[in-house]
Amino acid sequence: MEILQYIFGGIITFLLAFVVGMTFGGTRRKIIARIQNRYGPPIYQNFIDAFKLFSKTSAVHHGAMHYMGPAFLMVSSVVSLMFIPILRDGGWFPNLNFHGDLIFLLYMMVFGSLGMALGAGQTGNPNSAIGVTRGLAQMVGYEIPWIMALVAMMIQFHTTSITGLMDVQLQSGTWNLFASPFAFVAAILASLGMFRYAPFNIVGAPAELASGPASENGGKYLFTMMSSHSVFAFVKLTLFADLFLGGAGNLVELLIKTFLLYMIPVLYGVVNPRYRTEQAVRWFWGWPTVFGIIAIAYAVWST
Amino acid sequence: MDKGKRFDTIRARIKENFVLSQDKIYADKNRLDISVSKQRTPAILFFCKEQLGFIHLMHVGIVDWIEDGTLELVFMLWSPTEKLRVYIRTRLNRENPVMENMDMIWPQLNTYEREFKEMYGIDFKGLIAAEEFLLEDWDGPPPMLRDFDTEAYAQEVFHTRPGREDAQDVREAIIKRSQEEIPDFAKKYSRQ
Amino acid sequence: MNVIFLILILFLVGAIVTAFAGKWSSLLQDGLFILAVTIPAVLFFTQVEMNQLVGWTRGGIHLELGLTPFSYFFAILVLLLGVASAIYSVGFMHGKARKSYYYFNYLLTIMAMLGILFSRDFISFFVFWEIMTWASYLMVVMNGTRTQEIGIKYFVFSAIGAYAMLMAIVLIHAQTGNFLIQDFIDTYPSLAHGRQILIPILLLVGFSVKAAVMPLHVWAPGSYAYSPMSFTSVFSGALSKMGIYGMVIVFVTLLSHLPEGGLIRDIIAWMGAMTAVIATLWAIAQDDARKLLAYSSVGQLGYIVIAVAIGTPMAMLAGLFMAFMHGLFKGALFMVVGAVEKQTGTTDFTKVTGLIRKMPWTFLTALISIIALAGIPPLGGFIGKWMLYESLILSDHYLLVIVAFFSSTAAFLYAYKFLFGFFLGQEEEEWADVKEAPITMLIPMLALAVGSILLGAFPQLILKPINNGLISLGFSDSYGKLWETSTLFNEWGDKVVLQPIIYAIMGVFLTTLAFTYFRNRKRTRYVSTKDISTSGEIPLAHENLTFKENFFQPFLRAVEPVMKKQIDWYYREFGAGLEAIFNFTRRIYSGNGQTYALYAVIFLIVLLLLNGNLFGQ
Amino acid sequence: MQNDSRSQKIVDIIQAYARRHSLWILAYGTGCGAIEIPSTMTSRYDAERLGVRGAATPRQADVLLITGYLTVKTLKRVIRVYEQMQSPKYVIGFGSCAINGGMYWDSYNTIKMLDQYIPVDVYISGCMPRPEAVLSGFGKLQDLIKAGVADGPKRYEENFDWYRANQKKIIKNWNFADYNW
Repeated sequence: MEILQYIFGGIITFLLAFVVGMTFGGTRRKIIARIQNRYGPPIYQNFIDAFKLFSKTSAVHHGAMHYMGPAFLMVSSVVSLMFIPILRDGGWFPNLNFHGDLIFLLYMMVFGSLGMALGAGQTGNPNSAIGVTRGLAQMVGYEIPWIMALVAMMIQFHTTSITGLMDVQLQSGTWNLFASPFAFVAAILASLGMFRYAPFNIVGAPAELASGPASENGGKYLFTMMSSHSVFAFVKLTLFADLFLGGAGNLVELLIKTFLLYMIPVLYGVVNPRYRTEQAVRWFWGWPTVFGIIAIAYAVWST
Repeated sequence: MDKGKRFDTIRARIKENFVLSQDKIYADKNRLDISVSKQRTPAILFFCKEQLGFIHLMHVGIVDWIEDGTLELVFMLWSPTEKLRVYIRTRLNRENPVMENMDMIWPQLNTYEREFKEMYGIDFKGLIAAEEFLLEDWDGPPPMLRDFDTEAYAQEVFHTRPGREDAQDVREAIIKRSQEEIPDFAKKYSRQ
Repeated sequence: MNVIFLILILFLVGAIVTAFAGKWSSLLQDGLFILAVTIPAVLFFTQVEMNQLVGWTRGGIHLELGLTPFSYFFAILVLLLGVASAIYSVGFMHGKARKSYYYFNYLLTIMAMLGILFSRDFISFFVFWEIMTWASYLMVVMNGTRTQEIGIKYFVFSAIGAYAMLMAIVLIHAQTGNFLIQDFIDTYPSLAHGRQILIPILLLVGFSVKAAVMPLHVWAPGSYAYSPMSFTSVFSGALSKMGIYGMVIVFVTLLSHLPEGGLIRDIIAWMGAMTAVIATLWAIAQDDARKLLAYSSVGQLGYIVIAVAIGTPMAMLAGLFMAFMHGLFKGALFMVVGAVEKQTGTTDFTKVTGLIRKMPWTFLTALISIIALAGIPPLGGFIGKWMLYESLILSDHYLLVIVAFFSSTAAFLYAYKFLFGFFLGQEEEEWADVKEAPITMLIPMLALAVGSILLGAFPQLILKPINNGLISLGFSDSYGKLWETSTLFNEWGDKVVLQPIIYAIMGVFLTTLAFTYFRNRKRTRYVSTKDISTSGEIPLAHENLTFKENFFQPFLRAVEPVMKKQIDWYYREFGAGLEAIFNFTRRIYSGNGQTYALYAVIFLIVLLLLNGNLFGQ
Repeated sequence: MQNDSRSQKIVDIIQAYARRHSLWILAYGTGCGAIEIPSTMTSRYDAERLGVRGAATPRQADVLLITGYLTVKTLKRVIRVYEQMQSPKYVIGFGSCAINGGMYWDSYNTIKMLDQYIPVDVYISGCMPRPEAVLSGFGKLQDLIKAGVADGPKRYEENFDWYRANQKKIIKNWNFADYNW
């Protein structure tokens, strides 16, 4: 029975993540349009796009890995989702492993990129491979400040689990945003790279690379990738809310917090052009890493 | 030095070495026109480039003299030191246009030669280039020759959408509407 | 006769018989070769008893052989890889020259490694160590390519290690009066402080050479890359672990008694970390699969060194677990390279492309092993990485975590390059007729890959022997506490339960795969890799658009400052500097009487000037 | 496409809605009409509010925009791109050149009737059509999708031999793989 409960809860969580991620994506398109002095598509435009992609009636494949690439991506998103406490007290959204471990999560979150990279490689499109090399390089860039922020939190609060960090915030009554501000800054700067919006949209780079790894994928593959990206956006936002903003007691609180967090990469992105790959990598090894080091020093000093 | 004099010395130097069928100086247009046989063309191009300093190949023109039965190639050279131009004209037999490959003198001649080969059917002996350049999938006659009827070809090969038969000449329609006469110089372009 | 002797003698006899059997029949030779590895392996797992010592005394020197739980763990790795690679070798060496030479050296190497693990005294340890070095040296130069450069490098560094070790053994004998390892460990705490520091350092130098720790790693990339691939899987997978074996013993039994032990450990851990980073970056820059894996081996050994140098129980478990995993996946990966080399004749990424449809099983092996290498859950590689990070954080090595994590993330780059280089990308006409590798090569490869999956789900299979070994070295028992239910724990009480994760991953993966596969199944058509959206352009048959040259150029540009000079450069400069000094000294002895007279005068003047200081009051 | 069962009908309605409000265009910009696309997409006319959005590659696109004249050489690429697109897919011919050859009516190398070679759903007349006309063209396409008559791939499939014969008539050197359905 417990298994059934988990599966049912997992499906509900997935649907929530899907809907929220898609809506946020649509909001982003609307915001970008308004900043560019356009009317913009409706907020639900992403649902229409997704359903259209789903209802495409034909597809091509280049071999077995072409099927597996989107599947790997989905694994990464969904399993990460299962590991993150959505609300402070479970409720309708149970976790597979309520002691979600941050290091496990780190690896789970990069798993998708690598799997998708394999799928993109099989298509034989040179643009895909170029996009993949850029994406992996950028990943090495932003993982450094990100792991620094996480290590700082682990040192400061003596736990490596997300729920542990949430409990710490609940007990002390302050958000980690204030308890370890430098870690928050480093993590947020790293998140700019994680979201891959401008100026770090070097992977897709529509005008240069014809959407990079996705260039041979249409219809059902693109639908899978799009849903997975939406879920993943929700995962990242919820993770940030859990780590730094004390998690959420109910859905409204969660939506407000995640939306505010989401605005940081979005608004940073709309006013920026695109970096070159090595510029992006070095950007992450500049100030974000400095903040990461300060965060670790602060954590060591404060314990 | 006077421009005319400089042209004279250049012409004299060319004449020392080559037999020219025709030569003329257009000092006002800043150019020297010489005509040579096609056998001498590579040599004179080389001479102009190496000895006279006309190191820049500006353009290669081609004229289809259908009335004379010849194709005329015009090599336009420029000397950046003298600031003068030399046009070297040579005529090929239109029925069987054959010439030596000359892209070792200027590498960019290769591009011109490929184009002439496709568009005018000139056979450059020893030209090394890919089969197709501008025209892909073409097996008709060289389309830029004047005796190639492009309209008839288009009618034959491509589907024509019905409804264009009564298409009017825009110029005539406008004139008819505004009750004017077609000027004489324009009449030869008219469809009627 | 004792079974330990029997095993060693079987190997030796097997080596000689196999080498000569080639004269009669190639098939007989292959059969004998496999038997010569498997029979001792079976004997080892069925007959050898733990902690049973056999020894004899000749000329006042007492020698002992025996098996401890700790060496038992390494013996599992050696024999597993040894048998797998032996079966693979039969396929790999089929139709190649100098088969007898190869088989002979292969068996000698395995024997020497087992001998090292059996040795309970320093003399036999050293003798087996040298046999191992020599046999592997002969393998390195076997191909005859770049023998001078590669072979001499390996030889010189092995010699440095061996001399250091020999010196330590002489010192030990001077202290204890015999060569028994256990005696030395017992008397170590009562030694003079200078000796207490000197002996472990000399031993560590000897072991670091084999474990390819940073300043001593120069030999490794070349030697791994240029020996036959079937041997390299043992070379990199098992032989390099002999260095780890020795290091762990030194760390645990000797350095833990020293007040300065922590410092030495930290230095070695940082050396390991630098090895991991630099070797990973160099691996990314390689265009040859063999060299890529060779650098990657050095880098992975770097993690293991970090872990064993930190030396908390969890780090030790992590290091040894990673050592085992590294044997499995790197062995399989070198086998993959060997298979590709055998079927296509080259290992250059820029030449070979699009083999996935030609060699699907080889690709599957490579995929699983690469996922394990990258440390991605749910495969075994992740468990080692998880324990490494947790133990580093718990033992306050914060910067080491960052460095280790950096090189682990950068490892994705070469991991992807490896898979993409051989198997993905556009198919090339030249490789249209490539066939899958023969079955004798596939089975060991796939077996090792299955091992990687198995250890991801049931790490206790190998954590239990590791734990037993560590207990025998004097660690407290952490097995019962930590590993009973496939749950990863740390001391703060955070945990990862492995099996539900695996089910979840498999469930989501299969669901999504089924969706992408069955949705519009009938209207999904296969198109070749030439049929891609390249602005409507049609690549002709001879045009291959696969992106291979300067693969990670943007990343390498970003890390350019670190990679300007290889370590080789420092050694070369050091050599050049020495030469200059020698040149200068040679000039002093000019052979001219007047010059010598001048020296004498200068000496006297200096003497007079310093008179007051030297001989004065 | 239309099925008897009631639930299928609802799905069809939603599908048609999604398809007509999410048109990802692949602008094949060889002709002069390509310059009208940016002004259609950007602030002044903002086609994105109708769900029209640029796609990077044929695999992702729904609408193929042929912006102007097609020579034999570019037609070859257009056919290839069209066949690489995933159905349901639509084609918009753009400007008088695509309709009847326009000013290239007597050129030896320019096709005059696009719909002889690939199925075209909507033509937008003009030389060049202004962005308003382009938007109205998209509106027309949306109407056609709603009415269920924008079935280019189906027509292409049914009359495949006829289309192929026409294509092969002018593309002599046929060197790409035959379409397999």
